[in-house]
Amino acid sequence: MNDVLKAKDFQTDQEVRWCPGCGDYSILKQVHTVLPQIGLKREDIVVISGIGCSSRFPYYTNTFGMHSIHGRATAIASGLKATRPELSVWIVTGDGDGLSIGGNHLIHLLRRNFNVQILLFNNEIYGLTKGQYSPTSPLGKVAKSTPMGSIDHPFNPAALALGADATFVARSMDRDPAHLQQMLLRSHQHVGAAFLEIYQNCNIFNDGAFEVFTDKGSKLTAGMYVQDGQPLVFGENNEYGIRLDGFQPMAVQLGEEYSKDDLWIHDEKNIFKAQILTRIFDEQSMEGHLPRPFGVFYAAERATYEDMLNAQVEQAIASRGVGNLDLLLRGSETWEIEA
Amino acid sequence: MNDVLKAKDFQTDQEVRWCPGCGDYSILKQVHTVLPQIGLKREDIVVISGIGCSSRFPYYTNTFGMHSIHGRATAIASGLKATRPELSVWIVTGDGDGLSIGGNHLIHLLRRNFNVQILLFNNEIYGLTKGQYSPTSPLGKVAKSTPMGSIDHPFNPAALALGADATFVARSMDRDPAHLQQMLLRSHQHVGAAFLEIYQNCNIFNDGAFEVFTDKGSKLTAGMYVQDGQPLVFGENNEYGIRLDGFQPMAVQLGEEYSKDDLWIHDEKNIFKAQILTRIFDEQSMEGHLPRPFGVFYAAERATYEDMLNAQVEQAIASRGVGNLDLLLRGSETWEIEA
Amino acid sequence: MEIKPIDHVVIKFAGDSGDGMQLTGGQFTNNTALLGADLQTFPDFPAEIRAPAGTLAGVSGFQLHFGSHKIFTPGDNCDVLVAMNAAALKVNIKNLNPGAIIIVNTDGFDSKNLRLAHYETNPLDDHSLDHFQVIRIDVTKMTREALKDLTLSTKEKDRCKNMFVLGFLYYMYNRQLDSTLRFLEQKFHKMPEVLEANRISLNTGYSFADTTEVFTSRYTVEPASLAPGVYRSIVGNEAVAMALVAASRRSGLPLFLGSYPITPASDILHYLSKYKNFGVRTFQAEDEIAAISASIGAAFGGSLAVTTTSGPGMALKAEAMGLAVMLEIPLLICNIQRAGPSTGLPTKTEQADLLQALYGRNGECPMPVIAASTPSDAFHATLEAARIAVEHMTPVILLSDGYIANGAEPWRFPQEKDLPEIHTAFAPEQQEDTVFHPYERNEKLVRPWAIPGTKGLEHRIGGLEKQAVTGNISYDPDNHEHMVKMREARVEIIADYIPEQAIALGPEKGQVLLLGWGSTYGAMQGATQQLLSEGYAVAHAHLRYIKPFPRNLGQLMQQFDHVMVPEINNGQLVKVLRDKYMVPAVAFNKIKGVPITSRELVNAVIDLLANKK
Amino acid sequence: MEIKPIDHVVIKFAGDSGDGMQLTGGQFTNNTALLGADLQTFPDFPAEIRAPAGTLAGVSGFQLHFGSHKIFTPGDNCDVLVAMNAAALKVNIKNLNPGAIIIVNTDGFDSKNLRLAHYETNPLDDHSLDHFQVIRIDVTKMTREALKDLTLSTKEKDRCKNMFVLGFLYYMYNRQLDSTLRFLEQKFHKMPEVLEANRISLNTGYSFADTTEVFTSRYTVEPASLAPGVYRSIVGNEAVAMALVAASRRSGLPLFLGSYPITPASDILHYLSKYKNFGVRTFQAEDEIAAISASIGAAFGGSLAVTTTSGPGMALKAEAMGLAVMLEIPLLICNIQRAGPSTGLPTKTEQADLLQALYGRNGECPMPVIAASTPSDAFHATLEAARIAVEHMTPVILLSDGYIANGAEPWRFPQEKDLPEIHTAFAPEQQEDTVFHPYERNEKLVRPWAIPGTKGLEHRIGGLEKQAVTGNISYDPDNHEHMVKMREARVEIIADYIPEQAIALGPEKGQVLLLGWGSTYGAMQGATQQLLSEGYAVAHAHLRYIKPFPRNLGQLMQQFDHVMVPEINNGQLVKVLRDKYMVPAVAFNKIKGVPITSRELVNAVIDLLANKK
Ligand SMILES: Cc1ncc(C[n+]2csc(CCOP(=O)(O)OP(=O)(O)O)c2C)c(N)n1
Ligand SMILES: Cc1ncc(C[n+]2csc(CCOP(=O)(O)OP(=O)(O)O)c2C)c(N)n1
Ligand code: SF4
Ligand code: SF4
Ligand SMILES: [Mg+2]
Ligand SMILES: [Mg+2]
Repeated sequence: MNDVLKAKDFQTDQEVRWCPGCGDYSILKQVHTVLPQIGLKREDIVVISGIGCSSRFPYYTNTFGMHSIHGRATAIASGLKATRPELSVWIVTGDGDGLSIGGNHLIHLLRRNFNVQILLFNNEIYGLTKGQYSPTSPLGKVAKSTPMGSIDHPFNPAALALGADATFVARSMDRDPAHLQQMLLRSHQHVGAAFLEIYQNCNIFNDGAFEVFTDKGSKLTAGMYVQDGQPLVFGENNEYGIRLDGFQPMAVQLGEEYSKDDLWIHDEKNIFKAQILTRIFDEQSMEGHLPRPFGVFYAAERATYEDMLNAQVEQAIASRGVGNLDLLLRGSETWEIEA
Repeated sequence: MNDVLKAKDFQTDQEVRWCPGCGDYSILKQVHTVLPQIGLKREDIVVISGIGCSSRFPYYTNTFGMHSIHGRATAIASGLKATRPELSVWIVTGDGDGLSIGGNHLIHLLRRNFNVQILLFNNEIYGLTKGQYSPTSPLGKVAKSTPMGSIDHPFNPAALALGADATFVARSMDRDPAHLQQMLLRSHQHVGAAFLEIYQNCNIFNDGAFEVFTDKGSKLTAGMYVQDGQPLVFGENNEYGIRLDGFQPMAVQLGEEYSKDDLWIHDEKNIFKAQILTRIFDEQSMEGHLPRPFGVFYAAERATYEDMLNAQVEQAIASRGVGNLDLLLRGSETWEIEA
Repeated sequence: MEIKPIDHVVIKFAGDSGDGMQLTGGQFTNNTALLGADLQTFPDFPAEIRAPAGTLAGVSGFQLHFGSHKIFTPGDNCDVLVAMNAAALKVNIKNLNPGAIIIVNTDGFDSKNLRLAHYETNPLDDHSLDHFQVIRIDVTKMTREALKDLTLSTKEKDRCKNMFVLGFLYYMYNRQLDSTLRFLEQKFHKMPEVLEANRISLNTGYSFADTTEVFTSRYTVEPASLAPGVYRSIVGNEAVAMALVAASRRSGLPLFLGSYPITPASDILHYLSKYKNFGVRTFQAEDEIAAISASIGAAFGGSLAVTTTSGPGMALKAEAMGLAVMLEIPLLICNIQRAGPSTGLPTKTEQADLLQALYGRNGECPMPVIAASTPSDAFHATLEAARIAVEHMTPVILLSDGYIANGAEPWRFPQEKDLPEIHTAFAPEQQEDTVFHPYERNEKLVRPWAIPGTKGLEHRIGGLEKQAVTGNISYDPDNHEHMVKMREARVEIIADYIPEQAIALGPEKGQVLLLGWGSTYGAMQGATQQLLSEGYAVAHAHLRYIKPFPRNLGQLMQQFDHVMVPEINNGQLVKVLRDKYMVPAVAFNKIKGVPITSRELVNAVIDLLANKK
Repeated sequence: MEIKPIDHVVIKFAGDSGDGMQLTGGQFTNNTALLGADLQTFPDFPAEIRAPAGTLAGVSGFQLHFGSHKIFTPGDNCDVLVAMNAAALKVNIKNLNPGAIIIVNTDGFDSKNLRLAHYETNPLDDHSLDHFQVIRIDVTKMTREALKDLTLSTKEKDRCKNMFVLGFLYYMYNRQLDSTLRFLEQKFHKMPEVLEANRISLNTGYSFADTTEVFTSRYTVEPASLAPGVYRSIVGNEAVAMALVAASRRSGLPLFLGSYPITPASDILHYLSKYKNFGVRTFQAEDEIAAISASIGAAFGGSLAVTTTSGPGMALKAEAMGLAVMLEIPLLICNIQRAGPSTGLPTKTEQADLLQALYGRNGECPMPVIAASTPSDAFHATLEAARIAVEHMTPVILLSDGYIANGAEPWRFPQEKDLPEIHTAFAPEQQEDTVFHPYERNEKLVRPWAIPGTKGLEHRIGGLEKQAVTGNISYDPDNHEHMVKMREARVEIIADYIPEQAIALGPEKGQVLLLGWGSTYGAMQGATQQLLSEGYAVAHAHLRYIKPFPRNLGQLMQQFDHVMVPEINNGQLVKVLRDKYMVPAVAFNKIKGVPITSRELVNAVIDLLANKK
């Protein structure tokens, strides 16, 4: 019976071929843990990926899957979801796959709001092609193709997604299984396109890119977990918080001067606040930087593309009847040649 | 002498082949008016376009020009600007060319911040291919390929540009020559990628799409011209204004309850405010909708790609000397075979 | 007045984009079809949406060829030209037969019009038209006069000029006005005054022709001996769209179209977007890559998936087409060719994407290629392409072109029940403990179509090389060679499931075989007919299947002393034939964005035989 | 101990990805080169970045072929295999010559390793290796033992295993250690203990070989009679990168590379990004379309513009390549081919993009195609491709492949002053009142390169069909045909500016001409040499110019009874030859992602002659 599916039921017989220590393993594990919880049958789930280390994901997940071509997973998923809305479609992509070559399909999928989950494994590097910088690599990044440091201002993926009118934008990371599971579930629950950026460590070509957010010592001050309806707090004992000075978010110490009541209360439904929240994106080396937020930044309701598409089909049938091919072939004007 | 160039010096001998009444004529005229004012020689200006009605622009402008392929003008301009930073590069694109097929190159150009001008002629339709809806067409738009109305949630181009970390975002329209000229000048003055969306009437396939903003009767209440450092006011006699209620922009009547001092003061440098401003994007048919803003929404300084690229080249030469080809060919290890 | 029966005639309606020539031509065509004449039409749009009035670039034309025998093409040159202005005359004069009738609207020859058409002197006055029969009418003036009692604006009245001309031609060709009156009633039933104006103009044109003295005789064309049955007029793009719906019905698969607009393919998207009550889902993607990718997704999900485009868009789809080849899923890629390279001449026709279709992908990436040859054949070719895609689990390329897409001909349309069935079978559910092998093949070398949602068939596929049978990734060298050859064999075996190549016209053996594909069909038929009548042993064979070729093709060519391959390109099919069959086939090429004419072919064949003697 | 001179030997170093086999092979190669032997190498990377240790997928290999005569390939089969673990043995055993020496690290054959390599029984014990000479060494243990006094971690010590093996081989082949000691010093001068560990391991391996009794003799290879001069080792991708810099220097044009990473082309981007002090500007674009588009922009601006990619990326560039053809601007498109179709086998080699290069674009879209045949030839071919691009104002496709890209050979590198000059001339300034005609042509049919910033040359070009001379948009049918033929003629005329096709080896007339292109060069040379020595009248000709072909190619083929075309694809060049010259050339194809071997070719030729008799 399906209701007793376990994480291991989602494993395949294929050898997992990521580098030992790669953050992809943890993400795979959390997805395998979450899939049984969403209560769907294996055959009703489809994982579609592009090309990249991350994009090998489908081979390791015992559902339907397609390891497609570089950057096009989003477009392929759109066609599948448009025609098979009842399937649960998960897109797995990388920062190169999803934001470099596949950037356009991503933003178009977001505005169209297909009801899919987009897991963007952001390791700030091209893993599979052995270490070129990516559209999320920080300025100055020394990588294979940038021996003097990258000069490309990086994308802020969450801000870009909001700019493209995404209805759900969240961020998590490989090294926080519980949070990641929660975010995966939330992504699945969202009706519409769920954009989930997952920080993922590439220990071969970009080791430690997110160390400040995952390292025990620094994670609680470098990062900040946001929750709907709750004030923005961070620090080992939640001793700091974020306050808005006008529109400017500022870190404050709780205690004498400020209390939780002075803090910014997170509101997932507020696009204006979400736009500011995603802009808390300081270089971690910067003096006085703000903590990087994790969690659901924005979640809004909007009709999905496939629902509207299918409604039009139904409406057309309702108003004009199921198409009659003979009438169509006949057209509006005919004449007869007699024998 | 070049300092006496006139608008007509920028006309070419080619017959202009837009439909009579097309908004493209006015934009062409304003560009021809502005070009002499920027004080550059004709040969130092390059206009690069993609494909679409709007993209015929280069043929009508007596500078260097390239009418390229669909969606790629931004990418072509990037290569030109990277190698010839001294040229003034103007990109002309449409809502289909720039936001549909060319969306990815556009957002990447914006984040990289090449010092170019992007004039996006938004007519909310595919003109050249005779009337399909575009990524900016409103939901429900009945067009050639959407007989039952479009189901694609449209892009908000200014919001998308900000999401892509554009350094300059502005909006103008074909029917307001003075404003358009001013925006063209500002776009040119901006050092970095200037994204200028221009509402343009396609009188053949989408006539009147922006009528409320251009029609004498409605323009001053449906639209709002923003200016740096000034309060947001609108109405025939500037009798209304925009106030921020928390993060929520609201229209108010000036007079008894509110004065100009209560209003939102526009600040081009504030990304948070700009993000809200670009979100004032209500359907004009909506009850109580806010006026559509025009003007410069955001203008920030950030190093341009070409400057950083050329700095690296210079630095490499400074630190390693001009490359010695013989040494390069020789490599690090050689051996000799004696005669 | 005498009524002269004529065998066939080519009429060109030409005027400014705003003059309504497409509508006029269409009405005259319908009227002709109802008489039972055979016909072919071809519209000739300006590249610009609305070029400024009066310019050469703004001329819009509609050519009609009809007759009492089989008509193969819209006609090489014209017997009658309607020229609404000077530019229309200028553009078309070089395609007139000697002695042709030119009906001119004299109002379109004022000094401004002459200047815009780059005429130095007025051709109506300078004797340059002396070899033609010129009928001058001030259509504008007469229309305005006829409508003077109506309250419409002058602009609105002027829009009725075309009806005046149509009435005039109806008289000339001894026609009834009913079909057009019915059409006007339908079109303008909500605008009674406009309806009235059009009616009056039509009648005025007719009566004017009757009372004026320009004619010595009227003309009539006998019905052609077409096969009995009910006919309609069909343009190629509509035929493709309907065939896709038919394929969906005959296969039981829902139709999905992922497309990005591009001339001259866009109309297929437009038609299909109207067929939602047939369960058709159209998706206007952000570009061609997304369009084909979405179609791949839909095909994976079990739809009859299609993507439509033209040359430049086809180029963009190349990488994804490779994925479809690896995935071995059914997918139809329709390329409505236009003149290239690059943006080229987007509104003109060409057949220059054949080699792209065959070879334009990385690696060894074979795919069946099917070509439509006429507007009505586009229906059958498309249906066949869909059949092959589904029954052989393969992406298939359908080639049409601008000439077929916009050209029209009478069509004895089929009935649903007479259309071939397309056999579809999704792989059935499986027990959890059985291992499913997505790349196990049947006797056709076809793998199962295992769609998501089917229990026990969970599997993962992709663009990496796959192990035979299991479909798992494989880097094994021998397996790779096996799979490369298997993909080729999969396509080649289709030759067992298609008809042998037939001779369309002419003997089975002889001097010259005209071997072609695509929209040269009509010209080749015409030329062959003429050459046969002149005693040459010439035959015409036309390929619907270009990959794989029919099994007997090599043999068939060997029955002729010469093989000539006419193409609207610089020689593409001919390359493939020469390579594959080592036959010294010769090319006949015309690369002018316009169709090859029968006359050109007749001359080419006569030259060939003269030189070879 | 006796020192046996040997003629040539093939050694394969194989181990886990982490075992440092590439470095070991590279060191042995350098050492061999310094002795003056000729050699060829080929690395064989796993497809995964770091497949789990011990797995078959994780095996990394480096093959070296060296000898005292001219060496053409990295060797068909191996004489010596170093297998650091069971998987390395499993993967390579089928490519060993009978009686080959296998040096195994016994520690790599524990039960876990055996399981991961899918061995049921231990091949070291089950007599399956009885036909080989197996030398068993517990390298891990001996290395650890030798380093026991150092404070490094075990992991760090284990990393020195490869030096132990290298020392062992140095002894076996009677070598000096100096070159590697120098290398270690350079590499680890900041980590003295690591340096020490490596030194000790190297020496220990050497002494162990000296003291152990496994050898009956040591081997030595005499220097090959290579042309005198200074040599270096060169891999194909570096050769391409350096040639681009050289072309930039010899043309006086700044180099611009627009590229998107893709295996096996990425290294060219990596190399060039390091050459900034040569004024090289590299741009890692968002995708392949942006990469070529940026290059088009740079070319328009007057740079020597290049884009590099592999098959799938090439497919994506097709549309923009068409634009470049229309614009008639210099542009170099380098396709480092890999095994397809689709994603295929990204780390394996293939020559299957030739037809894509020739025909993979919409419309009639001709472009010169140049092919590199060896790592060092990649330098000269690239320089020549750049020359043609600039001097003929045309996009040019350069084809290389994974085998050339990563393979190495000794190279008597040229000096800058001896390289050909590339003649560049930008159109000069013009008076404002003179009309500039961007499509006026010189005797080479070449239009002027008129770059922005030049007074009086303002002009507009694009992808629409252009009027001859003026470059204005033209819809004229005759002009279109003229321009289509002109674009073809522009490419064909290049045949006047390239050398005639020469025979690389063998007689000018004979039984069989082996005609090839690309990376089959070495195998073809080797096969021809052997066949000649066996008395066959066989010759080898290798094409650098595939579009246009050299003028004398047809004639040259006619001097032979048979033409055989070996290709690592399903038959592509052979198609073009058969079509163009009507020669019944036969194909020899291998599509296994690996090179063709000399032996296979020898057999194929002998078979051909036997069957034809
Ligand atoms: C069309 C095409 N271009 C380029 C490549 C090469 N390529 C494969 S994956 C990749 C980028 C991988 O980066 P990312 O998406 O961040 O994935 P990661 O490996 O880091 O998980 C590239 C450039 C390709 N396979 N196809
Ligand atoms: C690769 C490619 N795909 C499609 C087309 C067809 N096409 C030309 S312009 C255009 C869209 C035009 O819309 P827009 O950019 O909004 O320009 P407008 O005509 O409205 O000014 C399309 C789809 C093309 N020329 N090339
Ligand atoms: S290269 Fe990086 S991202 Fe790829 S598998 Fe290895 S560690 Fe993971
Ligand atoms: S179709 Fe529309 S956008 Fe194009 S030229 Fe005509 S009016 Fe302008
Ligand atoms: Mg990545
Ligand atoms: Mg538009």
